[in-house]
Amino acid sequence: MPRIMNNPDDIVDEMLNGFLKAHADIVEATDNKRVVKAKNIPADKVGVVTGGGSGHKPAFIGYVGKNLCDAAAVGEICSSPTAAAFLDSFKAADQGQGVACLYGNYSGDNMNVKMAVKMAKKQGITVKTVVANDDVASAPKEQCEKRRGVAGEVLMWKVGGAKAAKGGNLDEVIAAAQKAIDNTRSVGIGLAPCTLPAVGHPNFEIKPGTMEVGIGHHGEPGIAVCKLENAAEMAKRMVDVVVPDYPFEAGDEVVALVSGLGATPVMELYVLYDEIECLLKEKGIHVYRPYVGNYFTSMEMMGATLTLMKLDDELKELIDTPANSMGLKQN
Amino acid sequence: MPRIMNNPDDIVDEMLNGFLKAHADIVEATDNKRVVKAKNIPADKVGVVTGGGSGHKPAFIGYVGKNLCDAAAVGEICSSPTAAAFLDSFKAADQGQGVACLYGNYSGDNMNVKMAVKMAKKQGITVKTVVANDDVASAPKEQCEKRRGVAGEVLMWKVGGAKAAKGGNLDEVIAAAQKAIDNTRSVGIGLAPCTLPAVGHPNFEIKPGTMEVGIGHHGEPGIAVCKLENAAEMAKRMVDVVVPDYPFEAGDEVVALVSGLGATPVMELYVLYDEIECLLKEKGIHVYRPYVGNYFTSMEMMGATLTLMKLDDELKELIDTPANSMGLKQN
Amino acid sequence: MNTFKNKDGKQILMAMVKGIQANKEYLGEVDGLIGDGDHGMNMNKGFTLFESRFADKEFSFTEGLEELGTILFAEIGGSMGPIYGTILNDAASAGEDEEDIDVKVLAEMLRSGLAGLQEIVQAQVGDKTLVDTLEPAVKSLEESAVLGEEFSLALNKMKEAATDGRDSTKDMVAKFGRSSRLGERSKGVLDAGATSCCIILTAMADAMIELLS
Amino acid sequence: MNTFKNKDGKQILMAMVKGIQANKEYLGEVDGLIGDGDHGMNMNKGFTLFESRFADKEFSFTEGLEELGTILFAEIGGSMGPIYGTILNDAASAGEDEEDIDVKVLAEMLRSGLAGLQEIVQAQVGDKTLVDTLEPAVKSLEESAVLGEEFSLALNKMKEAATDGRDSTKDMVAKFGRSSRLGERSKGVLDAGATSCCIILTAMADAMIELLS
Ligand SMILES: Nc1ncnc2c1ncn2[C@@H]1O[C@H](COP(=O)(O)OP(=O)(O)O)[C@@H](O)[C@H]1O
Ligand SMILES: Nc1ncnc2c1ncn2[C@@H]1O[C@H](COP(=O)(O)OP(=O)(O)O)[C@@H](O)[C@H]1O
Ligand SMILES: [Mg+2]
Ligand SMILES: [Mg+2]
Ligand SMILES: [Mg+2]
Ligand SMILES: [Mg+2]
Repeated sequence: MPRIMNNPDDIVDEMLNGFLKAHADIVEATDNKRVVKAKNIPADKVGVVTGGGSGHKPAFIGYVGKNLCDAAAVGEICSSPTAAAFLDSFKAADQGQGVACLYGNYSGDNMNVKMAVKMAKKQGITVKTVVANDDVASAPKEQCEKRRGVAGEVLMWKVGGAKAAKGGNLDEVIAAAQKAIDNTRSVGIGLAPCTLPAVGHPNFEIKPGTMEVGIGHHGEPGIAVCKLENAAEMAKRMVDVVVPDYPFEAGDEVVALVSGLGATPVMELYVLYDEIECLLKEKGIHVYRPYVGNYFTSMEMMGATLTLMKLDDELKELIDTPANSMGLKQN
Repeated sequence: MPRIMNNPDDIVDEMLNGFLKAHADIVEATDNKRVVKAKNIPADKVGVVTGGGSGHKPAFIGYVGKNLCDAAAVGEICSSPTAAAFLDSFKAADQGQGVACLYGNYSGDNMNVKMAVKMAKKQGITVKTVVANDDVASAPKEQCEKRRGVAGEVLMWKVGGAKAAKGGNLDEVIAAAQKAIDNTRSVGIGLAPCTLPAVGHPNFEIKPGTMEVGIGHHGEPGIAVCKLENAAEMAKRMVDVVVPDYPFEAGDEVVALVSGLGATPVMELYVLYDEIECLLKEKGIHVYRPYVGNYFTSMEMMGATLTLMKLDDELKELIDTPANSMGLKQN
Repeated sequence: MNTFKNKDGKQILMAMVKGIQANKEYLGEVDGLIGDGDHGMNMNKGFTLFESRFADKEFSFTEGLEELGTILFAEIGGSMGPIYGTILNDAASAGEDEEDIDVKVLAEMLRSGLAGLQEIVQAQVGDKTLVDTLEPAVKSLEESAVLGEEFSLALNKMKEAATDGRDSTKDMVAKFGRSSRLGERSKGVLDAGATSCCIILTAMADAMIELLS
Repeated sequence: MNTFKNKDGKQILMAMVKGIQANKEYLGEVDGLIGDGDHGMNMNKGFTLFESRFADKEFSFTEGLEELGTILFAEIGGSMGPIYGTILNDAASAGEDEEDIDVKVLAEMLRSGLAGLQEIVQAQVGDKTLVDTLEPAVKSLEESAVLGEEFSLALNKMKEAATDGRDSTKDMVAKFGRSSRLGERSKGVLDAGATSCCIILTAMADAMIELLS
């Protein structure tokens, strides 16, 4: 893997330097160098925080911005931020109305957030959490509390961020974000692995000519390894995992988010989306708003994820709210 | 190269289907399926058109939108659109005030645009052209009319599109776009090649442990093959090609655009930008506005390009104008 | 015989199509060395489109050239659309009124195609493009016409001239197109367009020789 | 001897650091099989940070554990920060008032670390985590304390218990952490955390044995 980097141990800090310089109109540094906050957070709103390991651009810091997250805690590559970073993110985001911490279901994040919430409480900051678990392939439905959070987190942040921006109180923000993730299902297909910069070789294998259905954002294996299929077949496979699980039904209006995993050319995401939209239409499911692009990646993994979120009037309004961050700009 | 596609011969048409569905708020189809136009083009403005081969997302159709290009002609992968597609793009963009065709210096594009301009003239549409030639590594300065257009095209579209949106007449739009590209210099470093979907194997080689300095957007070789360097060294190499060529000098205000070539993780672009910004600062060159991201790619090539544009008051105003397209959203 | 009927020309076109189809991979490889590797694909796409639209139709030699040229021009784009589109269309125009095609007519047709090309590109002999194949081929036909040589002999000579022309590109430095940015690095390999042009002219000549016998 | 001075404990910590550093690649490989391959890197980063900050300083065994735990906790994050951070900090707290460390004190310290861990994670023996190494190791020390065994013998027994515990994870199905999503696919390889825990305990025991002799 030829990379643009210096010492791999410094890649997160150096990336943050560049990110802060490149997006100084949207974000700013804090005293904790592993915490990024939004510029000009409106007073008196509920703070919205996220955080996670690095290497998933635009996630997580790319969703800090107007009407989205107010702060994010930054971890090492594919590794949870420290409890201290979460705590400092809470402090950076808190405007006296409490903080909604919206993050993904990984054991490191769970532990660090839990500790940070405890510490925050001691310091008088109320933090409530929503844990994204949209990845259908990561556990059976009966154990959905075990499921990983993947690209559906983007929709959770969009909804939670918009609710806070519109003046929702902490419980309302938490309820909206929880509804968003409860209404959301995702699945990923991996075509080629990624490499941790400091390790230097891929930590898992996808044999040429095969694909990994249900892959996680760190290469966690999924539900099946099968021969590499064409776009139409992949689309069908993804729709067949996601649609019956929720289940999405004829007449439903949904957000459809197709995200690349990193190195797959964006051209191919459009080919995939075209197939997916046709399959959904056949089922009577209407895409109210599509998002297609690199929304949640895993360095140079190849492949894509499909995420569907069932909409109601509240979610529509929140999804339609303008937003401005590096990863999501919407008028 | 594991891809998400069906028949490789259909990839451009299928990509267009998905693109049009995903961005129906910004773009729409035309009678020529290889022509994409902006929605709601304001009446009475100069039309702005571009076009080029496919596989460079967001270029070219990703820069069709508000205050940017009004229409784009779409070619096969890495191959110029037909003269007919350029002609139909002119027709789609023309509001009776003439059309500025802003494209890149490739022999196919030159021939097809020239023919289309001739045909347009017969049909009463005045088209003037600006040909981007920002790629320093593609020819010596004395032969700069031979240089390729690369990521600097994005800044040419931004400036030309803004000038047209602000009511500039055809000559003013052409002059602004020409100034933009005259003030712009780029260089690319390639770390890994790309593969034409219908060919199935990379059409050039970058030996592991080496990098190609001055690589073109189709893998055209550059000025040197050298051992893979770290981010600081790459940044220095890029700055040392671009800065003296224009030359950019102490006190200059510039746009700095760092674009990934496709598969390089965005994280690494920030690491690179951090180094570049420091080098420019040392030279007294001030980055007035940075753009860092995948702005002009070559499928799954790895590596990055650096583009600098020297600003004056007019260019500042045009670069600061809001824009809304798939590839560039700016408030 | 020293002429063939223009209206019998379908098989010539079909032979040209087969020539390109059979060399799709090879042309891609040649272009890959100093270009972007898509020449075989581009050419094959256009020629195969022509085949699929016209295999079941009747058409003359000049009508076929015209239709093929128009498809390349209007549906393929790239460099090949304008280049081969112009050559084929202009060659067709120059011969469309002829009932019989002989050496002289063919020489005039191809000269006309080359002249049309040179209106849109600046490449001359020596610049490592398909002009290096086409120009000597046309010249050879013109000489045969002046000398009053047998059509088949003229065609064989033209094939040789085209082949020599193609081979001459090997040691040239590219001056136009994608590979021109390579400078000296472009030496040592054939030019892709010169190679496809030689394939087309050879297939055309062989089919004509068959028609003549 | 059956005790060592808490204040002489620096070399134990340094031996633990060396143990992790020497196994950085190996731990990465083990984690790569059913996890994400970063365990060696994560552990190495924390332990090496500790080394670079404290190599030139004087500190006791319990102070060292405390500082190492705090670095993991506050600067490494991931799962290892809270997990090893808690184990080490809680073990240190349980022993910080002792001047001399004997089997009983060490057993209490590690029991305290394990108890702290179990407040934040639900993993039990059999769930394919580092608990499978730590729990039998602690139990072995506790038994030795009851039996009044020699400290060195107790440490050697503890090493064996830890090693057996680590090896027991091979045939388990992971219930927690990243690899738990693999279900049956997680069988057949060691757990990364169980492996690093065994390395740490072994290095610690060996350094103590040296100190005791
Ligand atoms: N400006 C030009 N003048 C003459 N011939 C050209 C020119 N540009 C390209 N060619 C010819 O086209 C060939 C390449 O064709 P092709 O690979 O299909 O197009 P592209 O270069 O756009 O990928 C070259 O080998 C050369 O013979
Ligand atoms: N919830 C948990 N309970 C107990 N141990 C865990 C848990 N999650 C992870 N572990 C331990 O952590 C190890 C993996 O550590 P590491 O690779 O550093 O972190 P990550 O899984 O975040 O990449 C596993 O092998 C396991 O022993
Ligand atoms: Mg990890
Ligand atoms: Mg090409
Ligand atoms: Mg080519
Ligand atoms: Mg791990």
